[in-house]
Amino acid sequence: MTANPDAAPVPRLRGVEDGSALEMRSIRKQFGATVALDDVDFTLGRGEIHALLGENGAGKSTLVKIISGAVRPDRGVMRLAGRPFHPPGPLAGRLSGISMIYQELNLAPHLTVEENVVLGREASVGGFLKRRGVREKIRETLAFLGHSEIPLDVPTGRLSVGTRQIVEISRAIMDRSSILVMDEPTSSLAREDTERLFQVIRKLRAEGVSVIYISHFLEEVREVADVYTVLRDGRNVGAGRMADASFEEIIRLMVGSKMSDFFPRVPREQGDRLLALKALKGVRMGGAVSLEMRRGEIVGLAGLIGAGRTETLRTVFGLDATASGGVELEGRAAGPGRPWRMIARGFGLLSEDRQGEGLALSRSITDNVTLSRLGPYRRRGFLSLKKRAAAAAGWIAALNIKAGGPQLPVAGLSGGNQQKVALARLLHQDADVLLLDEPTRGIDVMSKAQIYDWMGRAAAEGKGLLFVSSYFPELLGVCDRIVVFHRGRIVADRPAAEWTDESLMAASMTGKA
Amino acid sequence: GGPKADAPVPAGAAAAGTTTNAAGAAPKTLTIAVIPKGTTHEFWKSIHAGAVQAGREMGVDVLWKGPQKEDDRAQQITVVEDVISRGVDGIVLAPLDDRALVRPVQDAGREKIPVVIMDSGLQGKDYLSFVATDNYQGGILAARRMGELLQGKGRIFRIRYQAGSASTTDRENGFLETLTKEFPAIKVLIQDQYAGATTETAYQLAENLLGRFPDVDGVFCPNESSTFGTLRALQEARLAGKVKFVGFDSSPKLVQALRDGHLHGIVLQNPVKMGYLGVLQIVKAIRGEKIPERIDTGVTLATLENMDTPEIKALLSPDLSILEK
Amino acid sequence: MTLRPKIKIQTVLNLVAPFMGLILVIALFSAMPDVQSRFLRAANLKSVATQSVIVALGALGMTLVIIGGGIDLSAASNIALSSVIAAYAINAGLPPLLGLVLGILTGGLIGLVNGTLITRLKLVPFIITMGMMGIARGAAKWIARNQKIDAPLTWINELMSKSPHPPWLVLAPGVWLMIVFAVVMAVVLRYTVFGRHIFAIGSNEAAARLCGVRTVRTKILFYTVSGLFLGLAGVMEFSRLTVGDPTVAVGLELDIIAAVVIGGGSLSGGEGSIMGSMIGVFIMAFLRNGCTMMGWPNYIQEIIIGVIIVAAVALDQVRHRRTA
Amino acid sequence: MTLRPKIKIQTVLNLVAPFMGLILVIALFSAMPDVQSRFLRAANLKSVATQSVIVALGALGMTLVIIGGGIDLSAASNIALSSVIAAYAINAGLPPLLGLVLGILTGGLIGLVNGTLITRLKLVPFIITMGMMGIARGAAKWIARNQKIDAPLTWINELMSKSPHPPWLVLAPGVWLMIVFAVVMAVVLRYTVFGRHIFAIGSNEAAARLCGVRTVRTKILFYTVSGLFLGLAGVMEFSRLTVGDPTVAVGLELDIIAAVVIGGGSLSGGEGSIMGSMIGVFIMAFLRNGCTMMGWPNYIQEIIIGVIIVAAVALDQVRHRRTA
Ligand SMILES: Nc1ncnc2c1ncn2[C@@H]1O[C@H](COP(=O)(O)OP(=O)(O)OP(=O)(O)O)[C@@H](O)[C@H]1O
Ligand SMILES: Nc1ncnc2c1ncn2[C@@H]1O[C@H](COP(=O)(O)OP(=O)(O)OP(=O)(O)O)[C@@H](O)[C@H]1O
Ligand SMILES: [Mg+2]
Ligand SMILES: [Mg+2]
Repeated sequence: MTANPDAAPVPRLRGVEDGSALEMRSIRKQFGATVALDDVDFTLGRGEIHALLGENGAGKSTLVKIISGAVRPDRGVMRLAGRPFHPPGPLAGRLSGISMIYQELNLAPHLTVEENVVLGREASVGGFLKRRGVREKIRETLAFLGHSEIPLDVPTGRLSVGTRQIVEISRAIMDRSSILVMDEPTSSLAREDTERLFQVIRKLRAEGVSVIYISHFLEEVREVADVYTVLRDGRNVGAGRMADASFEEIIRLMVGSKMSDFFPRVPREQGDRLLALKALKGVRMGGAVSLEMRRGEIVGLAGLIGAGRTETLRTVFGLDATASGGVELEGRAAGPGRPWRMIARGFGLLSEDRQGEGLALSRSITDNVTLSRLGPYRRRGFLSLKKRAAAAAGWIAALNIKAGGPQLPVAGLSGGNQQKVALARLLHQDADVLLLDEPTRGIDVMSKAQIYDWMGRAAAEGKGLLFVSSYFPELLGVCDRIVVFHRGRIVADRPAAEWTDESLMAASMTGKA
Repeated sequence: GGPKADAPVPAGAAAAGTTTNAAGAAPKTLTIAVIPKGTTHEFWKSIHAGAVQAGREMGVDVLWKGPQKEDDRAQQITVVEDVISRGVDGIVLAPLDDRALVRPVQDAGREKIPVVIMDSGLQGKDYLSFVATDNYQGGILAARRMGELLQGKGRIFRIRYQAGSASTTDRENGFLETLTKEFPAIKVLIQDQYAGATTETAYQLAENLLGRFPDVDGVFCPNESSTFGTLRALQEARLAGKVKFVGFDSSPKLVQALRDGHLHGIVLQNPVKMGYLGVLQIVKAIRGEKIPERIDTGVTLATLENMDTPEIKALLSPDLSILEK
Repeated sequence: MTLRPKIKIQTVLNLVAPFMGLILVIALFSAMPDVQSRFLRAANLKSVATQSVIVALGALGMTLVIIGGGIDLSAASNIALSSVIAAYAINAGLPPLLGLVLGILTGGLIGLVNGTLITRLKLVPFIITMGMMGIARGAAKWIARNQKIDAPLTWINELMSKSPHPPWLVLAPGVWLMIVFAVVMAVVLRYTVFGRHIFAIGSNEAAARLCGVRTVRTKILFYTVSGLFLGLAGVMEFSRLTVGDPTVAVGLELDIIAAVVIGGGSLSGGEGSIMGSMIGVFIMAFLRNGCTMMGWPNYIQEIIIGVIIVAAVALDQVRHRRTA
Repeated sequence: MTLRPKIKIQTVLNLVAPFMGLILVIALFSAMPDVQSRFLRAANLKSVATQSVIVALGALGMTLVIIGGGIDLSAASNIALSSVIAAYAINAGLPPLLGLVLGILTGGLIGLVNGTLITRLKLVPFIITMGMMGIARGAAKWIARNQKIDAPLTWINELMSKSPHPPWLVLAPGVWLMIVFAVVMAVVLRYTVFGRHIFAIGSNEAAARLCGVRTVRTKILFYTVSGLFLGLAGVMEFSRLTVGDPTVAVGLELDIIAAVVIGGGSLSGGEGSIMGSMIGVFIMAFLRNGCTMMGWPNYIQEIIIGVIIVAAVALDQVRHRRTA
């Protein structure tokens, strides 16, 4: 309520004795034939941090969207601070003191950072915008999150995915609501930023704010949450105090079975040099990058938000123009060129921005999975739709994608399942050099293990993988070598075994190896 | 209008003023703007030819400029305003509306630019002369021809051109009123369907009407595009020649149809003469001569029988070669 | 238990739904006492089919463009220019076949220029094709010297004749062309890489590029193909009128776009079908035909067509929302 | 070192750039020997200003709609209907002021219906407004009985007079109205919550909704405001023509849209400005005016305007890409 203290009174919880902040009873929600939520009960205590856990497609996002008013349940009752609560839309939710960070980025790209942060809550006098004081508050909030460098007057469309996520977090915490819902807020944040976010959350808890926190990073969840609720296939299958539960128990609740090895290791050998970046510098990159990769090698790219990892991959793949330098494949100059040419040369890219440029959301899963390699289904110029659908069905099974069928549009899938479709597309493409930008973003624990397994097997087949991730444990667990980016340059390059979580963090932040 | 606009510029005064100016300055050739209702119909091409012809003979420049969209009143006002801004010596205007163009013509008067009206009328008296066909008379000719062809009985369509077009509305009215008065036994099946601005829309209209009344005896159309569109529909339906067909205005295809017996009468105006006289009148006025207030350029009926007489031939296929240079 | 019958009705509905609008329109006029007897007669159906050819050919191309996320406002001007070029060529003494080919190529050239400018200047198609709308129309008037071009009658003018030359054709050759090309384009859209790429580009161009679709080439290609169809439509217009008329088809681009959108094409790209667009074309054609046969005044016709456009798309939307 | 001067030139360029197209057009005609002396005379500038009023008022509303991610194809029909209603009312003996108000309200009503249908039926604006285009035009012809309405002359007809009544006004009252409303709307867009929300909706409607922007209400509101401006434009059209003409302004919607887009409005929403749109309006008006004064044939004019539309937007694009 920084922006406008008078316009929208927020029900303060302090008056309500011993009531829960929010109660949901017998919530049901169906999308077409898919039952997303089935008879779910959920209770959020006052001033608690409540983790909402579950596999991809378990119904977590749907549940919190019902709380915020973005989705209306088919059945069930809700009580907010003891009073019946049925928000007809997101505005009602926000006015009742619920603010939310949605899983998919939720900014107006043409509006500036400032305009986005206050969007929907603009302070005004007689309809005219009041800007005095607002900018200071935003700056304070950004500084609090450790990102005072983010300019307020730049349209958010020009920011990187990570920066955009920080902007969204600022928006949510500036609301000072009684309930704060965060749907995977850290999926593209680095460790450092996650830590700061936790500080903020704890501070809000101390002020009596209740927090719902959705994440697939279980360590994070353990660190910050007081209690948890696990959803499986749209049902509430368990809840408890975080302190009393072990990883194994939670995972068992989530998937209904025990988890095997988290970082499966496929035995592999390194071959000849596959890829070399020769002082490559893109038009938007901060510095030139030189890097080598062998066949059978997984090279991790670590760094903070804006370190330039995404831009390096995009420049290699020809999505961004090259300013100087070049790319060599097996010792021969191979680009940069336009993406279709790079694909023909055996490159493949997975984008960190799945909704923006990773997927054709209105098209079917089949269309998306097979888009970058239609050759196998073509006979005398015509496609065999049957074979294509069969192949897509195969990938749905292989990656355990939760979907009604290969013919359904991707837009209807849960965030994690969409990510899996994007990944399936790249795997189906069967590239030699895989450029993976945050490939496990929003993917649940079990599926992550499976994806690491896929990556390992691809390397064992003699492919090379450049693996960008802001989640250091997975870099440490999967990679053979890790390079650290700092302000657009590589500042360290060592075998994975020589890195630890702490040393990666230190190198990313200071730029000194 | 403004305080002084109510007093029409007397023909003599305006003309005298301009002549003095022209005489006072260095001998400069006059520029006369000729503003048609549109630029793409054959009819306006003929007016253009007549105007250029007069321009040549009188030694004046002719600025030919119509509204960019055919038959758009607002754009024609803009064109008049713009040629006034340019500072022409006289304007010959075929107003798209008898009322909407009054004010721009008054504006011209205020700038001491004389105006002659052609083709369709204009309210008020802010112009020197009106050179036009009697459109109603044209409708009467067409009705009499139709009555004669059908020997006073039968069922016909009256196809209309476009809503709000004054000259064609006069023709349509002349036709219908004469027909009902003089040939009461002829039944008009369709009388309020508009063909629209292009040949294609007229074609579709006629095709659809013939789909419902394939046994119609006669059709009347009030201008070239509707006549040609209807002709195509009749030809396609193999009804050309069987259905008595009277149209308006000429074009090579219509002349051919007349010869083939697909068209049984064309009411002809004399657009070349209209353009010629328009420019002639205004130049005369500028030079201080007295000009008549109303000039009728006449209507004629062309049929298979008379189409090869020299007078009709000149009207049917006007000589436009002057525009080529 | 209660769900069973519902699902069955749903299935039937889904099969019939795309034709719903068309069936409604036809049923409406077939029930009108005034025209009942004549509306569904072979002669009238032939008329409607022939009248639809030009819009249909335009809609075939426009379907590609709209699915690909574009739009073409120059469609009608393109038709006019192509018909003038065909007439001009034949009038200049060239063999009719060459006139036909030149007309089609003119259309293709305009499409090519549209596509090239859109992809190279990175401008929105709305603006480029709006500019081209004026340019092509102006060029048509220029070439025709503001007049109709009276070309001699040739076999080209038989293409749109309702009483075709070998009588066993039954329908005008132009109608057959339309049917054949509709089938061809439906197959191209569904069963070729080119077709799938058009859908991908329309749905998310950035994603398509990332997946190796040659977006520039594909876009230029589909604008060109669309142009070729418009060129053919122009030749058909010439065939029908027997003259090359530079003022023909003004405003027809909106009819063509409406047909595609009524048929389920989405102006934000990624959706549409040839079948749908053809249904859209026939809905409009039957509406016009029926209204004229009824002798309703033109303004009523305008209002009814406006209402039907909205209603048809609303119906389609409801259906989609149900199945989604 | 080498960067310094470049940056300065850049700054100057950025200041001038929005006016570039306009300056170019004016410079072009001011250099033409035939009209040189007269092109920039007060009388001609007054003419151009008066001629621009109708398109400008339409463009004010259209700017809101386009920034909000919509489009309004019914704009021209709306103008025609409003002008007919105003003429009808005055002809029926109502006081002129009431006629004026009724005309404006008619426009607002059409906008309201557009907005309501678009938000309630969740249909694309292109289709709804395309349907409305036919409906409003048909209604105008119906009410006017397919004729123009000759209303008695009143002070309303003085609103667009180039020699205004108190001579110290210098410009026609309609021109002053246009200027005042342009300033008002520029302020509304920049400095009010309503304006901010229009940008947000056009940029990302889903995000705006989730942030608590009342998208439905805002959209209905801006379509209505746009409609009111079109209604006013209709009254101005009546004032200029002195008759209520149902066939007026056919195709004018494209001119209005072109003006907004030339002025930097993006048809995918989220971008545009009143200043830009006004510049767009004047570019088109000066072009038409200049071409007519030069006596160039219409087809040349059509071609030139087509080229300029593309060029102006391309220029703007290049500028944007440089600053981005
Ligand atoms: N589309 C864009 N336009 C302009 N600047 C951009 C764009 N994308 C990224 N940047 C900027 O480029 C810099 C490097 O960003 P990049 O995305 O490559 O970093 P990263 O290491 O991948 O981090 P992350 O993606 O997690 O934010 C950042 O300062 C970012 O703001
Ligand atoms: N708009 C929609 N249309 C159709 N189906 C939907 C829609 N939104 C969600 N679903 C379905 O509802 C189910 C639950 O989705 P939800 O997004 O809540 O999962 P989630 O738990 O958030 O998963 P993730 O971890 O992948 O984000 C999924 O099967 C999904 O396909
Ligand atoms: Mg989710
Ligand atoms: Mg990144």
